Amino acid sequence: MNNLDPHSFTLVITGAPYSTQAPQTALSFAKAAIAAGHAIDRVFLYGDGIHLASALVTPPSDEPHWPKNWATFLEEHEVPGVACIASALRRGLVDDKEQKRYELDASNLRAPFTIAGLGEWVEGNIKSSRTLYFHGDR
Amino acid sequence: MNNLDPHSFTLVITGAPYSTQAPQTALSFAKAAIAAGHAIDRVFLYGDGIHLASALVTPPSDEPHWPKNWATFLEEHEVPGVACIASALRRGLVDDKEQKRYELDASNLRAPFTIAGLGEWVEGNIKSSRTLYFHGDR
Amino acid sequence: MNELHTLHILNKTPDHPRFGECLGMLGPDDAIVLIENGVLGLAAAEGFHSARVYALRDDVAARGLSGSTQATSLVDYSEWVGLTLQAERVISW
Amino acid sequence: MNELHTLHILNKTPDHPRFGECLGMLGPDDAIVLIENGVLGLAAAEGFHSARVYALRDDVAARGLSGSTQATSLVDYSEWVGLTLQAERVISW
Amino acid sequence: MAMLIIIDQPPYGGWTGREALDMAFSLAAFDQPVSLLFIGAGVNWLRTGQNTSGIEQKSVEKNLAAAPVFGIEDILADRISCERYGIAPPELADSVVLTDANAELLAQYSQAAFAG
Amino acid sequence: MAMLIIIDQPPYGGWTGREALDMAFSLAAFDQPVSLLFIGAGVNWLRTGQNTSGIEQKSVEKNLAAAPVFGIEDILADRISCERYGIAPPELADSVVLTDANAELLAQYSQAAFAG
Repeated sequence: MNNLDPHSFTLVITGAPYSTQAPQTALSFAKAAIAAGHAIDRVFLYGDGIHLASALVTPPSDEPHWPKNWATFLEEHEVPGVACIASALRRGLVDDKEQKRYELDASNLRAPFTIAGLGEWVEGNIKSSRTLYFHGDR
Repeated sequence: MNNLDPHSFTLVITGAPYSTQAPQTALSFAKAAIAAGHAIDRVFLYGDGIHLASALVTPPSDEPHWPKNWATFLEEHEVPGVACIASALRRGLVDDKEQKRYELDASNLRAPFTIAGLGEWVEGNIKSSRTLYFHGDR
Repeated sequence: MNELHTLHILNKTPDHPRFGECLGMLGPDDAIVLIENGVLGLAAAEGFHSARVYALRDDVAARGLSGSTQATSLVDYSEWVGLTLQAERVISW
Repeated sequence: MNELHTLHILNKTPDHPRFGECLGMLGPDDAIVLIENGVLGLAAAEGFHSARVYALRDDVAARGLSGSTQATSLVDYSEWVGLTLQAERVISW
Repeated sequence: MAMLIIIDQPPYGGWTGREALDMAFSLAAFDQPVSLLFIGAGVNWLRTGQNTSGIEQKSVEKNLAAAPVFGIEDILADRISCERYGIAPPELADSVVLTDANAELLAQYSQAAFAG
Repeated sequence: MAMLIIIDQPPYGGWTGREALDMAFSLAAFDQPVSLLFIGAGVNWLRTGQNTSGIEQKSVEKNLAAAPVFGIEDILADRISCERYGIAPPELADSVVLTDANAELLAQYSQAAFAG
């Protein structure tokens, strides 16, 4: 495999922002991959990583806003960002559809992230040249 | 100290539900303490533990609903449940007041939990006979 | 019952660095309560020096270790509450 | 450049059990990229056998380890991307 | 070639192992070849006689027993880890194969991943 | 007697250390006696020359330097952990005291806690 030819990546993030370094490392990797002419097929949030898609995260103003920075990146490069539905529901991340289905008082998913099943991960895994995982330290 | 006399506890939970066992262990401990005639002064959620106070957590119907079970316990025994504000804002847990202040689209704090500063922990620590910590495994 | 200086509440697997840190700070009049993944210390045959060792019955049962608890006193949540009050100090690892 | 069988991406502190698991599965034609807390492996003088060792420059700098990188190639994110494509397989520990 | 999903965390204290199993089941559901490797404290998944009623979680024994039925190819357990945690072969289900987790094992798979 | 806040995780890879420091600062702000103990990989907080611009986090060196000013009594570092991570006394700020983390040390405090 020649790494100068364009390739594609699926990135899986399992570490939460403000708890692990995973979202920062993954974003730096994603930007470098795009800069080298490669594509990011999709970003899949799994386990505690789903908190990256929260619309309500409000860090102190002098700290980077990782959910916002990631959302900007996804929009700019038209990369789908998908949070695993099973991980999300257990951890309190819901979109409007799940809000209605479970009769909850609010939804808190940040656009352009969407919620879907592990099938999205399987598909990314099949289609991409490489699938990379970004975990927390513990 | 005679452990038959009534005593009081502050419980600090730093592990998230559906990610660590901490909320289950802490609830079993709290119920046993009450059954033995002791009091729970307050429960303080810190770090990832703040996710226990989410109103949007929706586990599969055949799994225990830890935020709901904890809320029921707090109400029944009139125990204050407080989520650390710094931990909460960074992780996307906000009440109506913080929603307004930061112009967010929703709030997601489950009653009777409230959001306040680390001073609540310091006070509990001073007033209670014992302060116990419930962490995750990693 | 002897004096109980420090009660160590240990919920980490034996492979976790904090498990070793806990053993390094154990005193002769201390006791340990193994809870959650900490009960795996009974299976991994960790040495607990001279400290008294308790293990939370429900966590031992969940992990299929009810048969590996020779030198260990199984406690329920209520007895654990009592131990936290007997000790001069409690530390959760 | 030799063949690169497996690229091991290691972000755990040397005290984390997964750090040791990674070392146990290293092959002679493998390479490691130390990232995040994994770069502390340079300070703790871990043995990486014959594997090529890379470390992410930004994480090394953040941890004050820029002076402890003798046998290690520092890489930036772009070079790391290249390594993931050179390798036959990539594993994130 | 197949994916190897690695579980190095014990059940009940955390959710990572369950989420790893979900990943394996998903791959199998899409007819992607997948095997499981238990290593380190993860081998505690394989102990028999887990009674989880007191901690209000479902036992993982049944989930694991279903793995071959759902199309997961091999269930591997690292030999040294089993020794460390006192899990002897009679305790292992017929579907579990003892192995040595090393570079040769890894080379048999096109990908390997943890759930967290 | 004082509270001992223990930090056994290195900076930047996780937030637990920062949250431990916040706990110590809060106690000090309420005039409660508190000391810090760095042990295990936590001693990596004490290394000099941390340049964090590439990872977009604030360096913890300054936070820690402020600890005595804010009323934190002692900053202790476990001797063996410092040796393991190659942190030599010249690298340690004047306010940091090398100690042996053992039962005698713990006995000097009425409480001890981790942030997570």
